[in-house]
Amino acid sequence: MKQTTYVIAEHTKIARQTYFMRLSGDTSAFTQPGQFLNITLPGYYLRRPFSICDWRMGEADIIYKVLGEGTKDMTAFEAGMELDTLTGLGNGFDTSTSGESPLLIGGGVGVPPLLALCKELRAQGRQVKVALGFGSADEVFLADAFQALGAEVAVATMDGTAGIKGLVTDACDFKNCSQFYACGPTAMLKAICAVAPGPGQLSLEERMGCGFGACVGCTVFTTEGPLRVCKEGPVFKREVLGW
Amino acid sequence: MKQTTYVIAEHTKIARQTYFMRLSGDTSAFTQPGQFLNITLPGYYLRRPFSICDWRMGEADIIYKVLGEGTKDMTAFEAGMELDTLTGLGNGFDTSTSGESPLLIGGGVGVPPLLALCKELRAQGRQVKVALGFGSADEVFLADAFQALGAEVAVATMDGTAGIKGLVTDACDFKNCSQFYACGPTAMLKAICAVAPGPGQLSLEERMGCGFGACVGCTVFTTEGPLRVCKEGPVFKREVLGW
Amino acid sequence: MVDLKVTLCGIELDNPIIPASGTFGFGQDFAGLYDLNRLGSFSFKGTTLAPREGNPTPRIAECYAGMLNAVGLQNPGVHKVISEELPRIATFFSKPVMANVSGFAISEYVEVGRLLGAQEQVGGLEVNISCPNVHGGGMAFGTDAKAAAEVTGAVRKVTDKPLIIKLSPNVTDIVEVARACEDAGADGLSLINTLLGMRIDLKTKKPLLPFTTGGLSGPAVFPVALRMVYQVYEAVKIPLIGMGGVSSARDVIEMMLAGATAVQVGSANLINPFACPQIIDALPEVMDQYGITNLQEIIGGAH
Amino acid sequence: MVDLKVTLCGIELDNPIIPASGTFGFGQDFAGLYDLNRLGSFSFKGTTLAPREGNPTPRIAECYAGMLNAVGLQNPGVHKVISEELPRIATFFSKPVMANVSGFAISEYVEVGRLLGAQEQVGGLEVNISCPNVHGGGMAFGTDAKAAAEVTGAVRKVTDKPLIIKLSPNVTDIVEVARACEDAGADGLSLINTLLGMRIDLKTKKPLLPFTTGGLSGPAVFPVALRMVYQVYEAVKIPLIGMGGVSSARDVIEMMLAGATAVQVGSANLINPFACPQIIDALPEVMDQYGITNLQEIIGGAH
Ligand SMILES: Cc1cc2nc3c(=O)[nH]c(=O)nc-3n(C[C@H](O)[C@H](O)[C@H](O)COP(=O)(O)OP(=O)(O)OC[C@H]3O[C@@H](n4cnc5c(N)ncnc54)[C@H](O)[C@@H]3O)c2cc1C
Ligand SMILES: Cc1cc2nc3c(=O)[nH]c(=O)nc-3n(C[C@H](O)[C@H](O)[C@H](O)COP(=O)(O)OP(=O)(O)OC[C@H]3O[C@@H](n4cnc5c(N)ncnc54)[C@H](O)[C@@H]3O)c2cc1C
Ligand SMILES: Cc1cc2nc3c(=O)[nH]c(=O)nc-3n(C[C@H](O)[C@H](O)[C@H](O)COP(=O)(O)O)c2cc1C
Ligand SMILES: Cc1cc2nc3c(=O)[nH]c(=O)nc-3n(C[C@H](O)[C@H](O)[C@H](O)COP(=O)(O)O)c2cc1C
Ligand code: FES
Ligand code: FES
Repeated sequence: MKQTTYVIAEHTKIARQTYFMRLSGDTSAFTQPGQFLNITLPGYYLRRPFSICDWRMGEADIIYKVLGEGTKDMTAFEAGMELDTLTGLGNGFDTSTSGESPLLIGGGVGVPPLLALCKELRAQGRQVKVALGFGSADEVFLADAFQALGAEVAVATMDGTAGIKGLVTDACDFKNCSQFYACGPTAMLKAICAVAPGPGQLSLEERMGCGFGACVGCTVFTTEGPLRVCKEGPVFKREVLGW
Repeated sequence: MKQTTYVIAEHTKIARQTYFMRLSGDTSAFTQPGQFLNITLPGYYLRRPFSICDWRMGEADIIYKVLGEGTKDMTAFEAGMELDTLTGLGNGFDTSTSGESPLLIGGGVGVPPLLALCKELRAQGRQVKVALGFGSADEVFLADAFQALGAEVAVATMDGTAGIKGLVTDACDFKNCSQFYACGPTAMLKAICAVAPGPGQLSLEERMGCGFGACVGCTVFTTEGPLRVCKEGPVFKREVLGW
Repeated sequence: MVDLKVTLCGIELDNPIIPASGTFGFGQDFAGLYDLNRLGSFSFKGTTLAPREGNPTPRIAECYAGMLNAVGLQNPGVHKVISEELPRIATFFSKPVMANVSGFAISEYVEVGRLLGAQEQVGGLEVNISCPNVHGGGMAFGTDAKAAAEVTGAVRKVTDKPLIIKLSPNVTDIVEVARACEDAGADGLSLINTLLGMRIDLKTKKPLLPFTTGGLSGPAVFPVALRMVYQVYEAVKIPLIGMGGVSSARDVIEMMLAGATAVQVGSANLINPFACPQIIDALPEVMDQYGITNLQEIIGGAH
Repeated sequence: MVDLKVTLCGIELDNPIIPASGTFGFGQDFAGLYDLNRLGSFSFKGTTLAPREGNPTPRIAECYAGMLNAVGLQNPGVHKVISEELPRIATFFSKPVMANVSGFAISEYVEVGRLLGAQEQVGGLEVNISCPNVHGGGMAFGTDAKAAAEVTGAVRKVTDKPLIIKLSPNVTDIVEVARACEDAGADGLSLINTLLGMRIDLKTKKPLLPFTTGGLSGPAVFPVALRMVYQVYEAVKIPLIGMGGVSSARDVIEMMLAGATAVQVGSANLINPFACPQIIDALPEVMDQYGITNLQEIIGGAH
């Protein structure tokens, strides 16, 4: 973990209520896709956690959706603004166990961290399938980016305005799936575990006090006892969760 | 009183720990020299009151000294920044009773409001004398500006590095003084009243909750009962104060 | 179309927003800024029998997300309030006003309550047994259930107007005090008054306020206020006026979900004189966002 | 040269800064960030006899200038603390550590206190009778002077280590509880624990935290904490550890002027992991600014 001052390099709307932000600064604390950063927003006491969507030396990308007051305020942030950030938080996805043909499953704001994961798996020569779930066509983002990485992408929307009509589980093809990687709301993750056959890794969300392990605010109860989403997670193997 | 968003048009250091700030925006609520404005500083709950040093249509000037945390933060404000401000607060000085040869007495950050007062009195054709007190030569400001308005200026510094060595009272020439106008720390105002012969007006400072009369936080006990520095003041006749 | 109306102790309010006592004077400093009839009502400055000059200055200290005050119930006294302030209020406010009744002895609360309760303009009495800034009275009544009940019972005897007791948060168990007031005949409860706090001036190294402590108000106290409203709502049947740090339409809705029938806005008026009309303007949109069409219906909804 | 040393219950601390229990785990998450030996000491997570999983989530809610927590004393239990955490602490911290003793019954406080007090690494026991986030215990002891004295007296019998009782601010009269603890044999007092608060989730319209309320901490509570430290300082002779919202070197000095011998920093660690070393680094300059050369000498200076 590192404390870094990022400068907003780019900030654009990419879908309904959804924004892409490119941050300039030290990214050396990031080692795995699925890790997150924690940003201080002016006027709010607690930081706001966001997964890194992708990163390279000196630049980290996040994609966020307007959910409450803090993310609403963020939409007005302009390029050049400085953000006090804790970086390199959490464990991230383990790609060493992916097998030949992993399936990546993302719902809504659970989609961003899968991009860097997809990139890494493709670099390792894996056959990657991606299933993305959104509410409606105007909320869809990143589908092209996964395609450009050579992944096979299936999209589901609740109202059927893009891709399959239904839940992301309806877009999941578990055939030949060597390992699944999922990120999204807890209900979605549980629904996936109810139908998914093999091994999998799930990235969880929880309200956080600190984001680096100090407050035990973000506990998840697992087969190995209480673990911290921000420290032992956010990514857990399904058998650890017992889901 | 008006709520106005000012934009910082100019911000420069003019003496030790002392800054000049020119604000662009609606100044129509100002009617008298000696009135003040009350600025919201990001991160602080209460506003910060400052006298207007001078104003014209669309522009108001203030001069402030670093006293605590808020004014320290202000020094980093850049041109272009917006400030939520309450304007046209307080009664201001009454020039109608000045007589032919008024004396203006200012100490430290009590000096700024006397500039607009001097301008107005000069425009009315008065013979204006000005006595200014500072700690040291590097803290002196505005002396030239008063001179440029045609006033007779005497400066006193505590350490004698500029003008007379001593208190501002040592620089006061009450001969022929038709009315004195004073602004500065309470101890200075009381010292002036102890030696000043004639009629006078004193501008007071008090910690404020609102600045527009709502909280009775800024009461001064007078011969006419408790009065609000922010509403019935900040300028009071010496006989009202009973000093 | 959303409905902002609420009924408080039998009085229908156009909306639940009421400026809190001590942050709105007698309305005169706001009357020139906006039409005060847009408010649900307002609660005027705590009024005692004799005029009071209040405490020495400084009376105000800044805090993180809030402020301390030690005004000490400066007010012109009940007779001048009746002869001068109420007629002036009538020139800009045509709704029933809330009279904030303060005092140092039960007999004083009774006399002030009797006099103000008899005024036609007064819609209800808000009896302040929780002022932390006066010696030998005020908060002492609000931190003891028995004393609180005594004040309530005594003022009850002299007025038929809605009798609302304003509670102190500086207690181990606010529910006990609330129940005692209800049992003694209160028609409603206002909560919370300020939390006892202090600041030290690093320059003088002494307490900043002349009598050491002051009352903490502003957003800092909101979670404590909300908790107390929630707890008291479960314990009494009479309506509650919630306050403490309310600064936005969202805060208002949280307070009402916790159990408040009406909501007072205090310190927010001081840092933003347009806080109340801005909150009233913002309510319909925020209600819409959370699927609320009728404010009266959400009272206590979080239970 | 300024002197940051203070003596707390006979232990000399290099500086008065102590991370507060529950915001620093057992030190392990900070040990990689800076040399923990720069701290005066640290107080580890509230420890009970048996391991505890704590409350369901969400356990955290944001507030204006602060936060609510409802962690519910999640900890590995005293035996694992002794067998695993203390040896690990020894690898990165060579000073005496403060053991935060929690429990649900007097017998539990006694047993945990006895076990932890017997550890060489433990410089003092901080007995937490003020946790608002557990049922049937914790705060119940801290809101009643008699119960507080009983816990104090019972733990006193089983340890010779400095015995510091951590008080709850959720009381009408903290001085009464403080005196009772002193009389029962406490060597020092820690104050304050969190203020009972709550938030409501506007989306679900229900309390945000699973058991409705949580503990408020952060800058919002600073004026209340300062007031309580000031009041207790006038009433007892034993040293005080002041805490509640401390986030800067200036806050530390205010706390010490009010009467604190040492100062704990809690929530500030959570939003800024480097808060404590930054405060320690800033102290000399701020002391200089206010003409302070020796911290020990300013304790209680505001009285
Ligand atoms: C590990 C992790 C990774 C995340 N990655 C992303 C991402 O890549 N893109 C994205 O859009 N969102 C992501 N989120 C969710 C994001 O943190 C919340 O949407 C955001 O904090 C909401 O802030 P707000 O001020 O708008 O909401 P408010 O409701 O006003 O916030 C109030 C408080 O609740 C917390 N909070 C509210 N909702 C959530 C939530 N769902 N999860 C955690 N804390 C919450 C806030 O952090 C804040 O402390 C992630 C969350 C976690 C824990
Ligand atoms: C009517 C009026 C006119 C003023 N005009 C000027 C001016 O033209 N130039 C100038 O430099 N200063 C002026 N002052 C003083 C100025 O308001 C304070 O220096 C400033 O508020 C200090 O803020 P701070 O955050 O730096 O101090 P802090 O001590 O950190 O502030 C803490 C709180 O105390 C209040 N406070 C602290 N000192 C004073 C003080 N002396 N008077 C009133 N409130 C105080 C602050 O407003 C704030 O609420 C004026 C004050 C008043 C009342
Ligand atoms: C400057 C000031 C003066 C106050 N005077 C009174 C008063 O006279 N009577 C009273 O019942 N409450 C008084 N209060 C308390 C408020 O009415 C209110 O209960 C408290 O401030 C909490 O609300 P807030 O956080 O919205 O300010 C006063 C508060 C402030 C800030
Ligand atoms: C997440 C969290 C967990 C806490 N856990 C404990 C605990 O286990 N034992 C204890 O005595 N106090 C606990 N506290 C209280 C703090 O030690 C401290 O008394 C309080 O937070 C006030 O200080 P602050 O405002 O600096 O945070 C906890 C506080 C927080 C925020
Ligand atoms: S958020 Fe503090 S431990 Fe995870
Ligand atoms: S500052 Fe509020 S009345 Fe003057």
